[in-house]
Amino acid sequence: MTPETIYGATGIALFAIGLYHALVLPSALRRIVALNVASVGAGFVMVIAAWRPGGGADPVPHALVITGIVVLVAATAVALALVRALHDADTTETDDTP
Amino acid sequence: MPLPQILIALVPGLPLAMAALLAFAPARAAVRAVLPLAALPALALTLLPDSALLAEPWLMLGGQFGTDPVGRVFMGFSALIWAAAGWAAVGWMRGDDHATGFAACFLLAMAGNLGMFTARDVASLYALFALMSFASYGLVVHGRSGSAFAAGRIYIVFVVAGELALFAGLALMAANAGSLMLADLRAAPVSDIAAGLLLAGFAVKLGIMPLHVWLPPAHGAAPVPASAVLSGAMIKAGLFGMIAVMPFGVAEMPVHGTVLMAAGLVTIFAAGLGGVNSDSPKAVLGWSSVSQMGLMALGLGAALTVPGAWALVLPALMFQAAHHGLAKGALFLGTGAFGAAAALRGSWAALPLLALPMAALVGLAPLSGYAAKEGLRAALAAGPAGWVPWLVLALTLSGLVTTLLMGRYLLTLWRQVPTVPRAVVEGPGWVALPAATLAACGVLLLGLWPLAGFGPVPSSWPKDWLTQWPVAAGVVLSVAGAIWGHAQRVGPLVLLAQVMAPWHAAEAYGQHKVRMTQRAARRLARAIPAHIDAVAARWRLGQAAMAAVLVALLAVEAPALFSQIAEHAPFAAAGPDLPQP
Amino acid sequence: MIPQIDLAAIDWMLVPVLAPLLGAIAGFVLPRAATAAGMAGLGLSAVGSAAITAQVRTGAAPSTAIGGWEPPLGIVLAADGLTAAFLLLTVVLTLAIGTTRALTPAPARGAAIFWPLMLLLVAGLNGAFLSTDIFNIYVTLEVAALAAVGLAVLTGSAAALRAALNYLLAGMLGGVLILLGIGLLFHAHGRLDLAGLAAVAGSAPSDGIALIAIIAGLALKAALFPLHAWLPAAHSNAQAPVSALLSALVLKAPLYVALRLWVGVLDPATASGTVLGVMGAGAILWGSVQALRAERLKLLVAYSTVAQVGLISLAFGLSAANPAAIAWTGAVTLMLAHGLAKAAMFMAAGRIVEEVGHDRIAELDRSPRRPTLAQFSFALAAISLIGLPPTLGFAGKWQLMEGAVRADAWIWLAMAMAGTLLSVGYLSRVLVGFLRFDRVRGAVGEHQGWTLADGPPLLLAVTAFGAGLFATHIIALLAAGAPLGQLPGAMQ
Amino acid sequence: MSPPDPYLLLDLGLAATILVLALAALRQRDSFTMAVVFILFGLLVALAWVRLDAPDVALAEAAIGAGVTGALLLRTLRHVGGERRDPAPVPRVVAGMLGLSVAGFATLGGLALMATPRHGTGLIPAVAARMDQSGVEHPVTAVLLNFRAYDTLLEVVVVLAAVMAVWAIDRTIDRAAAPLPYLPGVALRGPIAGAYLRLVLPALALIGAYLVWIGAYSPGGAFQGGAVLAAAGVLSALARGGRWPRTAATMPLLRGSLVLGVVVFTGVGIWAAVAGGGVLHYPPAQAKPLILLIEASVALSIAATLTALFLGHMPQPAARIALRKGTTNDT
Repeated sequence: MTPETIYGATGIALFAIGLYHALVLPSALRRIVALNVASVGAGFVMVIAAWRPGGGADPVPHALVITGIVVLVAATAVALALVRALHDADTTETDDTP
Repeated sequence: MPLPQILIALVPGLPLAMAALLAFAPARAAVRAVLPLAALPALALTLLPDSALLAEPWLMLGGQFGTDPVGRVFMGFSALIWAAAGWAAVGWMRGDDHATGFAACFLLAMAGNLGMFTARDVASLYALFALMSFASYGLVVHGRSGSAFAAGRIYIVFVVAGELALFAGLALMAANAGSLMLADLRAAPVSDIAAGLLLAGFAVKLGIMPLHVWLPPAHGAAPVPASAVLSGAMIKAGLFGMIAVMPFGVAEMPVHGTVLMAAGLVTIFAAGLGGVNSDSPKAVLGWSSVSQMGLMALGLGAALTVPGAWALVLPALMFQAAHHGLAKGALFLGTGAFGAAAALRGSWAALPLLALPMAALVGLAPLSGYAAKEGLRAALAAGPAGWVPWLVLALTLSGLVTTLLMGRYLLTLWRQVPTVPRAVVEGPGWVALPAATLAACGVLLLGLWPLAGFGPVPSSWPKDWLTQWPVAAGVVLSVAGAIWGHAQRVGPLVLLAQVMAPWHAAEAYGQHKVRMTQRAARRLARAIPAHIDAVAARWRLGQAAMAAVLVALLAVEAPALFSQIAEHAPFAAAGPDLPQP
Repeated sequence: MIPQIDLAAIDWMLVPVLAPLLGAIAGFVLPRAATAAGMAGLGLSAVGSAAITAQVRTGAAPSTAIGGWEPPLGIVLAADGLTAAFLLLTVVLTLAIGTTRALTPAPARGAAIFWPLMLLLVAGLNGAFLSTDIFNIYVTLEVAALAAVGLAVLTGSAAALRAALNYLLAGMLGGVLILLGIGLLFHAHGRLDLAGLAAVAGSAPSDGIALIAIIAGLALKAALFPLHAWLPAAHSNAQAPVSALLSALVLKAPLYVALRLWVGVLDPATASGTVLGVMGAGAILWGSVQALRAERLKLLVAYSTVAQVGLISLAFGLSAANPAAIAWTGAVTLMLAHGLAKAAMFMAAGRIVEEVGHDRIAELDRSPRRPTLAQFSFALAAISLIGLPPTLGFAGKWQLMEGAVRADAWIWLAMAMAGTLLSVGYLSRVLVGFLRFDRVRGAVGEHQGWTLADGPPLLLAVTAFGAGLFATHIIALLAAGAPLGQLPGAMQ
Repeated sequence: MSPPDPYLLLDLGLAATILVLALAALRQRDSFTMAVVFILFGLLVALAWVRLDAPDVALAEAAIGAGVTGALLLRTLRHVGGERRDPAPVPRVVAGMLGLSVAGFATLGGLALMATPRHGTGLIPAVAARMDQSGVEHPVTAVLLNFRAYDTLLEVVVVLAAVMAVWAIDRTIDRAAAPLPYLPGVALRGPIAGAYLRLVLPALALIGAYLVWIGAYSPGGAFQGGAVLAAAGVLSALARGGRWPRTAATMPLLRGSLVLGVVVFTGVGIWAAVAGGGVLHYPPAQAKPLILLIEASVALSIAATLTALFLGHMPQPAARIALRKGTTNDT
């Protein structure tokens, strides 16, 4: 057993946990969190792809993971803004605004 | 570009250009006034002896156009009918609110019909054929009445089904032949499915039973000039299509041939029954067209069964097509003339105009119809041995059927005078003159036929006048039927009611059943998707689908995956690592 | 002294990406000049796309290693006939949609933000079409996805917000799946360039899982049945030009990427094609049935997109039956035809809603107002969608059929036929309403409501209708210079 | 065989904790706890990545994946006051099916990953061979800003697209009736908060700038530094009750700082093309200053965009805000 197998399995497991919960959880907010978890799982796969036992990791996958993190935070921000806007829209709908 | 090629481009090009001009309001009146001129390039091309080739590799899938003797014969009589009908349409549509729409559909259908005779490749043939079929929908529903829309609905259903069959059949043949050229298609072996699809697709246009359902209502509903081209020119396009793509005279397809001959036999007589039961003069003419197309089916079927007979059958069929087109076109236009004459209180005045094409249709010697039948009789004699007596008998009896139909036509004409627009009542020449021209061309056909290059005219002078017996019998039967029917109407109504009661009961029961079935089908069609929708929402189609897709992809990929995993032995050591820098 | 500029030596490859990007920034910083900046960006990117197409047509295979770094380390942009075709489609559609937007009086909400978002969308799509690096493709797809979500909410209704949230979540899920696939591919092969991956893909055990993840992700982004649940609401609740963009263009990017991976990179013999084909067949049936039931015009058009995406993905099923025989050019031609026709339909539908005041199909024939030009555009586009000759849809269907026949794939052929028949059915529901006048209350105003904004949809519809006449040119373009291998089954 | 790793137990424990935290975050009933557990999860993942020799990624995950995402989550929870659940949950059968298929996918995926030998060299030699031409000493920065600079440019574009999308969403809300966009109740006001801010803001700015600068030599860089700067931006915005500065004059300046990174990045790229090298092909001699210029401007933009994403609404001229606060149902 090596760190590679441990964290490789962790990555795949995180991805599966995230994927499952992104599909079944009842609230949009939690689905967004679940997608973030799944994306961390994918990040693990790339990080172990870069890892070398003796040190001197491959910098390219690291750059890819950083890009992936930034892309996902952007998408998350938009999704959360939609959640807030929907909340506001529903609140105004229940009020007696014309 | 030499003249023939310019003409080839103009055959569909001129009508299309004129149709496009209709989009500009100032040009509309002018274009509508010169409607018949659109058929002139085709007429001119008929007279040019050489087959010219116009290749347009940029067009669709590589279009090629040219003329050959067969195409020129079809183009000749079709262009004549289009020109005459266009002439009539100029008068007929004066003051009509939807005249521009009619002219546009008329020109588009003309472009498709005349253009397809020059097509040398599958895509062009199919495209032009489809253009003709779909544009004709506008002609059928021109009246905007309930019955016109009903006829249009049936028409469009059959057209779409036919087009699908054709599309599939043509794609199959083209793939088999490895080429899009019609000449290669005819030479290549053809699969049974492809042949079946093609025959069915073109038979829809020909109106061979049981694919005839759309034809009588459509021909009955369309305005007179449109009926003339529908019945005179356009249904022949189905015949041309079969000749153009099927390997007649090369391949032997006994099954298809037998089916065609059987369908033809049924068509000839069943269409007669349908026509005799029909109440509108134009629908009766439509039924008569169906019956006559049964003859075509006999010839085509015989040639499919015995390829050697094709050399005789082809000219006979073309002659029959030309003769029928001219005569039927004249009769439809004559129907309009009859209406005009009746409105002017002189129904009898139109009879001489109708007499000539009627006589030609029933096969009275020495007119073109007799010659056509003799030619077909000689050709059928070369057909499959077991079938020949039946074919010849059917051919002979078809004269009787046609005569009866013509009698029924006159009767309904008298009872139900067709309504014509004011413009035609004021100027009956608008329909009478084109009708007379077509009738005269029918007579001239006998003289002009040798020029087509398919041998001499079949004998038009009977050796034995007794061969005319079906016509005589038909006349007698028609007159007797008319008298008897009249007597029935004024006579013992109770008896009639009793005789007819089971029929009426059966009919009412059938109608009720059909209505119930339709309603149930409609309810089901609405309920089932709604139910599925509800279930899908309850079971979260979106989420469940992800599982389904994952499972399906996993199931497909699993065998390879497992074998690869086994090969690499799980928990294998990592690949060669990079030495420390 | 005028500096000498050698036009042929200009590297055009990044122009279709950077020009809309700069246009978006200019429009964002100066909201008052958003329209001008937007049209300028689109125009410049059109010039770049045209130049690339010209290079492809001459047989050159233009490619640029960005920053001078060659693969496997660097990112290479390359163009072949397939790329050029999609660049041109983007140019035609965005120019038409942009012109419509510029010609119509600005709507109350989101007028200024429309342009930067649309231009970012264009930059993302062009980037995806040009890229040959799988991770770079992922990033470009995300740019397009976020911009598309921003556009989809511009109507401001709660329904649009809800639809946009579902759209975004589906897109994020698809993106995460693709990211996992990329990670697995890099882990096994240590590279990201498509050409390099093509040589080694399929040799490692994890490639199968990577393939599944990437295909599932792309299918989700392309709304392939049964993963289409987000599409109808998102497309039907957006503003008309946005619906046109989403349906005609944005969906094509994942399909394009799938095609690239399928033909060039992954093993096309894999039986996964059957799964995609079955999904396509399901899409045709389900989308058509829903379109037959839809009560709103825009919803009908949106469901027809589901069905048409299914028709396109039937090609994957065909490739499973006989990979050598399938005519991919047919599938690509269908994608182009659908893009043109669907954009025209959505914009025409938008005009109809504007004039008639509602889009209930059952009551369209009661309206005394008849926006004739928009109806005409809709009808022409419908004819192309059905695939009657001589439209581009016909040319595509014909080639697809030929591929099906050569592959002896009778079931798929029958499915495509059924799709055609069903499309006649649901489109005729609308077209018949245009032709009927007997239920109108009051006088019919046939020629009301012609505006300049009717022009672009009409132009698109006429293009979709008439482009079939020049199908040989399109097929020749698709067969031109191919860095990732020529599309198999291309007809010469 | 390599000798047994002394850290193996730590690895196992860390992996197990990460999985438990992920599950706990997703299945936690209370929304606020969920957000906190998620942030904790992100920090532990960062720890694991440090263990896997990926300090840059760990820094990015801690600052952005845990920090920014967590802040966004908390800010959203504050706004909506708890989660809204779908009225009908996914049926158990469907959830079970999904669980089985995802589990199957994960099992096969895990097996396949174990069975696949990692690619021997990856791109390590390719990067090492070109480091001397890259202009920086740190390989990850060299990849991000030189070898794959195009990816990074598009990544900055993604963040910009997110701001535009968020503003488009903000435009759709009818503010006359909706709750005010800012965050009442978390305002950092009063003398103590003021003194705290005066102390913290410069420190944060300094740390951010240092992270950007150090990126050229060792872990750190534009994104991590930008995230720290964003923290400063958010704090100063909270001091105003979660609003943009009121002066309308900030509008063009603000938009300018949002796009600065893309503009400078693209500008340098095009300049390189005009100078003859090709797009984003820096001349080796000027590579280092150019990369630093890009990093600085990207960091500023990232800080501005992340702040904008956190605030989630467009800056409005002061007059309009005052009007809105005064009368709720005007016009």
